[in-house]
Amino acid sequence: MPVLTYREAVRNALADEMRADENVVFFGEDVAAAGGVFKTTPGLQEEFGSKRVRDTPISEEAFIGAALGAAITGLRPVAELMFADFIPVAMDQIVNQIAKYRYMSGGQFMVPLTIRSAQGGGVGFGTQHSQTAENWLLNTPGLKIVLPGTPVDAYGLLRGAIRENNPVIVLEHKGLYNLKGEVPDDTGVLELGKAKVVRAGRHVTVVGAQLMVHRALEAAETLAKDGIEVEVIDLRTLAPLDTATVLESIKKTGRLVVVEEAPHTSSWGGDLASLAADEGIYYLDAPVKRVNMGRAMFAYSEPLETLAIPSVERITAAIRETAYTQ
Amino acid sequence: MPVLTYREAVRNALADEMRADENVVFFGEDVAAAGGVFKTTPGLQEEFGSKRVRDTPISEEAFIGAALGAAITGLRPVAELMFADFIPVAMDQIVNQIAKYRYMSGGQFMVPLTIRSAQGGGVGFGTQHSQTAENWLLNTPGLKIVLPGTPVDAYGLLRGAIRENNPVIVLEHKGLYNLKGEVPDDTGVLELGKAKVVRAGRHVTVVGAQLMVHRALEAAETLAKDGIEVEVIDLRTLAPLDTATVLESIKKTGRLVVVEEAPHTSSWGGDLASLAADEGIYYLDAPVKRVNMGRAMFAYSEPLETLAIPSVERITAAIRETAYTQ
Amino acid sequence: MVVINIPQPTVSVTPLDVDTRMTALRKMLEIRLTEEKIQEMFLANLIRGTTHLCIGQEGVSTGVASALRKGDTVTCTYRGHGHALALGMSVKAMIAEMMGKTSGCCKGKGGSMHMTDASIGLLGANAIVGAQLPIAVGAALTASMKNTGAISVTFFGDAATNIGAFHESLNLASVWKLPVIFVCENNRYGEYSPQHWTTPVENLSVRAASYNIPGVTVDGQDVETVHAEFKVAAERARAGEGPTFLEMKTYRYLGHSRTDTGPYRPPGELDAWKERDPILLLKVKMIADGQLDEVEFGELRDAAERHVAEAVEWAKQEPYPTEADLLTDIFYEG
Amino acid sequence: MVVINIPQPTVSVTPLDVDTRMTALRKMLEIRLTEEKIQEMFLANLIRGTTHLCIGQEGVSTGVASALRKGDTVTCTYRGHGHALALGMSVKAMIAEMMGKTSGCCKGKGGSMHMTDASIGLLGANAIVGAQLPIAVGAALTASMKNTGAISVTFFGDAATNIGAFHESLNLASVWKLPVIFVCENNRYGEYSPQHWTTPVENLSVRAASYNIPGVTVDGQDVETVHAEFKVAAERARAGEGPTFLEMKTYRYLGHSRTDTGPYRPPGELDAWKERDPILLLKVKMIADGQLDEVEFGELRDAAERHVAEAVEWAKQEPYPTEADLLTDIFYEG
Ligand SMILES: Cc1ncc(C[n+]2csc(CCOP(=O)(O)OP(=O)(O)O)c2C)c(N)n1
Ligand SMILES: Cc1ncc(C[n+]2csc(CCOP(=O)(O)OP(=O)(O)O)c2C)c(N)n1
Ligand SMILES: [Mg+2]
Ligand SMILES: [Mg+2]
Repeated sequence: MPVLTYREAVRNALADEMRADENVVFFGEDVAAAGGVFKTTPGLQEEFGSKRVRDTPISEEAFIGAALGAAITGLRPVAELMFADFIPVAMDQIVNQIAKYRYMSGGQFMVPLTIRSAQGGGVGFGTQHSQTAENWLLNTPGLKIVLPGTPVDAYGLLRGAIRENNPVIVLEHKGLYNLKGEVPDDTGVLELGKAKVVRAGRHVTVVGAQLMVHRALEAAETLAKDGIEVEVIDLRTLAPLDTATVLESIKKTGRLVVVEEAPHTSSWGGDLASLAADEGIYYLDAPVKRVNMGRAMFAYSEPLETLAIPSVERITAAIRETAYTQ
Repeated sequence: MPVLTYREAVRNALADEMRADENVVFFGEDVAAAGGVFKTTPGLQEEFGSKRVRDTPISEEAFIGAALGAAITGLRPVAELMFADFIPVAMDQIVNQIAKYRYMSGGQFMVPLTIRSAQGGGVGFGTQHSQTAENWLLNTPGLKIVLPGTPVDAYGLLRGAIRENNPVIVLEHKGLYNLKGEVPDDTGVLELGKAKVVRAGRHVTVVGAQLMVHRALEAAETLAKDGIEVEVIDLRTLAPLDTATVLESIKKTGRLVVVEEAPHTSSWGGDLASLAADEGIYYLDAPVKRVNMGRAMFAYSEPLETLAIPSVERITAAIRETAYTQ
Repeated sequence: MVVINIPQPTVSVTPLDVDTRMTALRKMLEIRLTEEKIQEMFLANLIRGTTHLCIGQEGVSTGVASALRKGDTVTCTYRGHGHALALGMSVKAMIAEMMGKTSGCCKGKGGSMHMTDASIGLLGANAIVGAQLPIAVGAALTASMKNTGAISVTFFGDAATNIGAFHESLNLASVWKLPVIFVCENNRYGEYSPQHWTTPVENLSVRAASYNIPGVTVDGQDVETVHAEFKVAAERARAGEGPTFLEMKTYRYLGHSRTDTGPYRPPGELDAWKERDPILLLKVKMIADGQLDEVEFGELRDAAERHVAEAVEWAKQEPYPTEADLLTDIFYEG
Repeated sequence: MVVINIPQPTVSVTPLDVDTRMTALRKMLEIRLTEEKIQEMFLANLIRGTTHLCIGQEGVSTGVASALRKGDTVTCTYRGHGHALALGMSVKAMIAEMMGKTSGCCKGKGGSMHMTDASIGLLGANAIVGAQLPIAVGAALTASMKNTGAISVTFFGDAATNIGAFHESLNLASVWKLPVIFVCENNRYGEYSPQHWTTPVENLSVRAASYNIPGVTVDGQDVETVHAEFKVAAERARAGEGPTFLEMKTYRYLGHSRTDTGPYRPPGELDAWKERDPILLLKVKMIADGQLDEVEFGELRDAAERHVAEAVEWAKQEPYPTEADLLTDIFYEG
C-alpha cells in the first residue's frame, strides 16, 4: 500500500482535484513558483500553469475575498493562508463575508471555496505562528471546518473539501507534515463531518483531533498495559461536529476526556462536555475531564511550549484519573 | 437615586475617567464631533478637546493598533469599534497583537487599553451588524472581556476597564442603550471578573449576560407563579469567568440552564456546561440545558430574527423542563 | 457661498441617443422616488433597522449601468439601492426585501444593506466598508480565467478609500491585470465626517498611482460624463488591459442613515449641489435638445411615483418568512 | 550582468565625523557577525523554529539608529536583529532570547521574531507582516500628545507595502500629523517572490503621494546617506510636520528564512549587491579618508567575532524558563 507523508497527501489531493475539475484554481503567498513555505504544493504551477496556480501579494484580506468572488461566479478556488495565525488578518472576509454570503443573498449563491492553512504548535515558531485557529471560527455558522490528522485523511478530506459546494476551512497541522501513513490507492473523496473511532475501548472515551489524537493513542497504549481500555475518537471535522459518534462512545464507556491543543475557553471541547452533560448525562460514571492549554499561550521557548501543549503524560494522567473515578 | 440610561452610563463613565486621568484618550469613527452613531459619547470632545477625543478614518486595523502603541508608551486609550461585527476587521491587532504584547515581550509592557463596541441583535440591523462578538475572542488568552447588562454595570465596569492595566474589550449591547436603571451616586469603579446573582432561587440556576439576563428574569417571574424558584446569574465579565459563583449556585440548585445570544458552537456556554460536567457533576440533578441560537444566523427579517435569538418563551420552556426532570 | 469644482471630462463626452437618455432619466426618477418612499416607510416604522439612501447620487449608478453588458457583475455598498435598480432589480423585490418579506430579492434575509440579485449581475451590497472590493476582484478573476469578456464593477465611498481592503484590492487587481472598475462615489462624507478630516488628499484618483493604474476624477452628476468615462475604462478592462479607478464627485442629499439630519454640512452646500442634480442636468439637456418638455417630465415622474406606490402596496401583502426558513440558505445541501 | 540603480540622495550627504563612522562600522560588524553566528546555530539546532537574517541590510538599521535620540521608539519585523543591535540591545540578550533562555530580552517568550527592549525604545519586532505599523502610529500619538519631541520609527519590507495595515497606517499618521517615520527596507523580495510579481510599481516611495506625505527613495547601502535622509525626515517629524515615507533600497544576502537558498535570484544579482555592501562602502570611505586601514578593520572584525562567541557561550549556560513561568506575563497583576 502506498505510504505518503501528510505533506505529499495534501499535494496529491490538490493535484487530483485540479485534474478532475478545470474550475479549481489555487493561490496564496509563495505557493506557486516556490511550492509553498511548507513545501506542500511543489510542481502544481508547472503542471497546471500560472493562471490556475498563482502567487499573491501579501494581502490576505484581498485574496481571500477574491476567492469568495471567484467562488460565486463559477470557479472553485482553493486559497492558502500560509499560517493559520494569519486568519485574523482576513477574518472579516471569512466570518462576515464567506460564511454569510449564501445566507444574506437568500440562497442565490453556492460558495464552493476551500481555504487551507497550517496550524498548531510544537515546532518553536513562537506566539504568533503556532496557534490553532478553529475556535476563532466555530461560533460562526456557515463554515465547515476540517482538521485532518493523518495522511489518508489529509488526502481524502481535502478532496472532499474542494468538492463541497460550501466554504470549507481545512486546517492542516504543521507538526504533522512529515508524518507518514498509508494512503490506499482507492482512497477517494472522504465525506466531511464524520468522526472516526481510531482505537476501540470499553473504559474511557478520549476525543481529540490532529496531534492530540496521536498523543491520545500513545496514552491509550500505555494505559492498556494497566488494563484500561481507551476508546480514541479522531473528530476530523469540527463543523459540523459528529456528536452522534461521540455520544455513542460515551454510552459505552461512561467516561469522557476531551483533549485540545488550544486554550480552555470557548472551544469545541466545551461543546463535547456540554453534550455529555445534556444528552449523555445519564450514562456518565465520572466527571468529564478536559486536557488543554488552560490559560497558557503558545510559547517560543521549548520547555514552555512543551508545558503548554497537552503532553502524552498529561493526557495519560487525565484518562487514568477518569478511569478510576467511581 | 439617579436613574440613567445605559447609554448615559457609558458616557458618564468615560467622562469621569477622562476627568480622573489625563492619559485617557478616546477615539473611533464619528465618536468625537458627532458623539457616536449610538450617541454614547456626545459632548466629550467639547469637554476634553480635539486632541483627547478624536474621530478616526475608517481604518480599524490602524486605529486599534494605534491604541496598542499608545497604551505601551504611556497613554490609556479607549477606542471604539462602532459595531462589534467590525472586530474581525481589526482582529489581527486584537488577538495577535494586543492580547499577546505583554507576553511576547516577557512582561516588559503594561497594556492599559479598552476597546468599546456595540453588539447584539434584535434591532433589525441584519446579518453583518447584529452579532455578539465574545466568542471570536474568548479562546485567546490575554484579553479581559466585559459584557455589561445594566446601566449601573455599564458605568462601573467601563470605569473598571479603563483603570485596568490590561487590555479589556467592553461589549455593550445595542439593544440595551435605552434601558433605564439606577446608578447610585456612590457607584464607582466596579471590579471586573465578578458575576452577580441578580435573582436568588433554589430550583434552577440560569446563567447569561446582557439581553439574555433580562429575558431570563422575565422567565423567572413567570415560573415563580408555578412555584419554580429560579436563580439568575448575570456573568457581567466573560474573561476571566467567575466560575466560583456559578458552581456555588449549581451546588444549591442542582440544575443549570445556560442562555446565550450566540450560536451554540464553541462558546462560553460550553465552558459552563463543562464546569457542571466536571466539578459540578455530583450536584447535578438534571441534564444541563443550553438555550442559544443553535445553528442560526442573526437575520434581518423580523420574524426570523425573533426566532433566532432566545426568547422569553424558549428560556421559560427550557427552565421548566430542567426543573421538572427527576 | 459654496462653490463646487466640476471635474473636466478626460474623454470626449458625446450626447447619448434619445432612447438611452430617456431610459436613464426614467431610471434616475425610479431610484429617486423609491428612495423617497423608503425614507417615508422607515420613519413610519414599516422598515426596521437602518437604511442608507442615495438621493443625489443617481447619476453614478445610472451612468455606469448604462455602459454595462449582460454578464458583467457588480458589488456595492449598503448605499446600494440605486445600483440595484439601475441594474434592473424590480422595485417590488427591493421593497419586499426591505420589509423582510419572502418575496424580497434575498427572501428577507439580506435587508436594506444587502440588495443582491445574481440574475442581473448584482453580486451583493455589503455592510462592511471595503469588503465588497476583494469580492469584485474575485469576480474579475473568473471573467479573466474563463475569458468571458465580462467586467467586474465595484462601488464604494470616499471614506472607504482609507481602509486596508481598498489598498489590497487595487494592488491585487493591478498585479493580476484583472477587468475590474473601481468606482468611488465621492459624496464628500463618510457618515458625519467630511472628507478632509479623514483623508489627506482632495482628489482620491491620485491614489491609483500607487498601483500603476489609471485614476480619473469624474463629474458624477452628469450621467453622460459618467457613461463616457466609464466606457473607456470598461473597454480597457475588456481588452485585458487591467483595472481603472474612477472617482465620481457626487453628493448625498439626505443624512448618512436613518435620522441623521446632516448638521455637519456647511450652509449652502446642499443647495449648491442641488443645482447640479443629476436628474435636473439631464432633463435640462433633453429639453434644450427638444427631446422632452416639462409636461412630459411631470408624466414620467408621476409614472415612477405610481410604480413605486404599487410596489409598496404589493409588498405589504406579501408573507413573512417562517420558522421553516430559519436554517435554510446557510449551507447548500447537495 | 545585473545593474543596480543607485538612488541619488535628495539632500546633501556630508561625511559623518570619525567617531560616528567608527561606531557605525563597529555596529554593522556586530550585526553581521551575530547574524552569521545565528545562522550557524540554527543549522546546528541550537535555535529552533525559524530565523530571518538581515545580512546585507545593516546600513539601514545602523544609519537610522545613528540619527535617533533617547526617547524615540521603534517597531520592526521578524527580520529585526539588526534593528535591535543597532539600537543597543546586547548580543547576549539577543542570543539568549533566541535560545529560549530566561535571560533573553523577552525571557525566552518572544524568540527570534520578537526582539523587544523597551529600555532602548524597541517596542517590538513583529511576526505578522504590517502589524507593527499601526503600533508605531500609536507610539507617535503618545509622543504628540505628551509633546515629548520623540519620534516613532517603523521598519517594514517591500512586500509589506501591499498589505492593508500599511495603507491605513500612513493615512492615519498623515491625518493626525504624527511624528512617525515609515522606513521601508526594500530588499527586492518578499519571501521567494521578487517585487515585480506582487507590486506594480518600482519605486515604492511613490505610494506616499496617496497620503500627501513626502516619499523618498534612498540608497540603503550607504549608511551616511541613510543617516542624512532620515535626519531630514526626523527633523520634520520633531517639528510637528508629520510623517515621512523612506524607501531604502537594499538587499539580503541570505535566504528569506531557515534553509532558503534563494533559487529565485537572477544570476549575478547577489554578487552585484555585494559590491555595494554597506560595511564595505563605509570601510572604503574611511580608508580613503585615512581613518582606517585593513589591519585595523581586521581587528574590529575579530573583536566583534569574539564578542559574539562569548555571548553564545554565556547564553548556552543560562537557564531555561520553568513551569513557574508558564502563566506569568500574560496579565499584569496589580
Ligand atoms: C469596516 C467598517 N467600518 C465602519 C463601518 C460603519 N460605517 C458604515 S458607512 C460608513 C461611512 C462610509 O463612508 P463612505 O465610504 O464615504 O460611503 P458613503 O456612506 O458616503 O456612501 C461607516 C463608517 C462599517 N460599516 N464597516
Ligand atoms: C500577514 C502576514 N502574511 C504573511 C506572512 C508570511 N511572511 C513572513 S515574511 C513575508 C515576506 C515579507 O516580505 P517583505 O515585507 O519584503 O520583508 P522582508 O522579509 O523582505 O524583510 C511573508 C509573506 C506574515 N508573517 N504575515
Ligand atoms: Mg462618502
Ligand atoms: Mg523584502
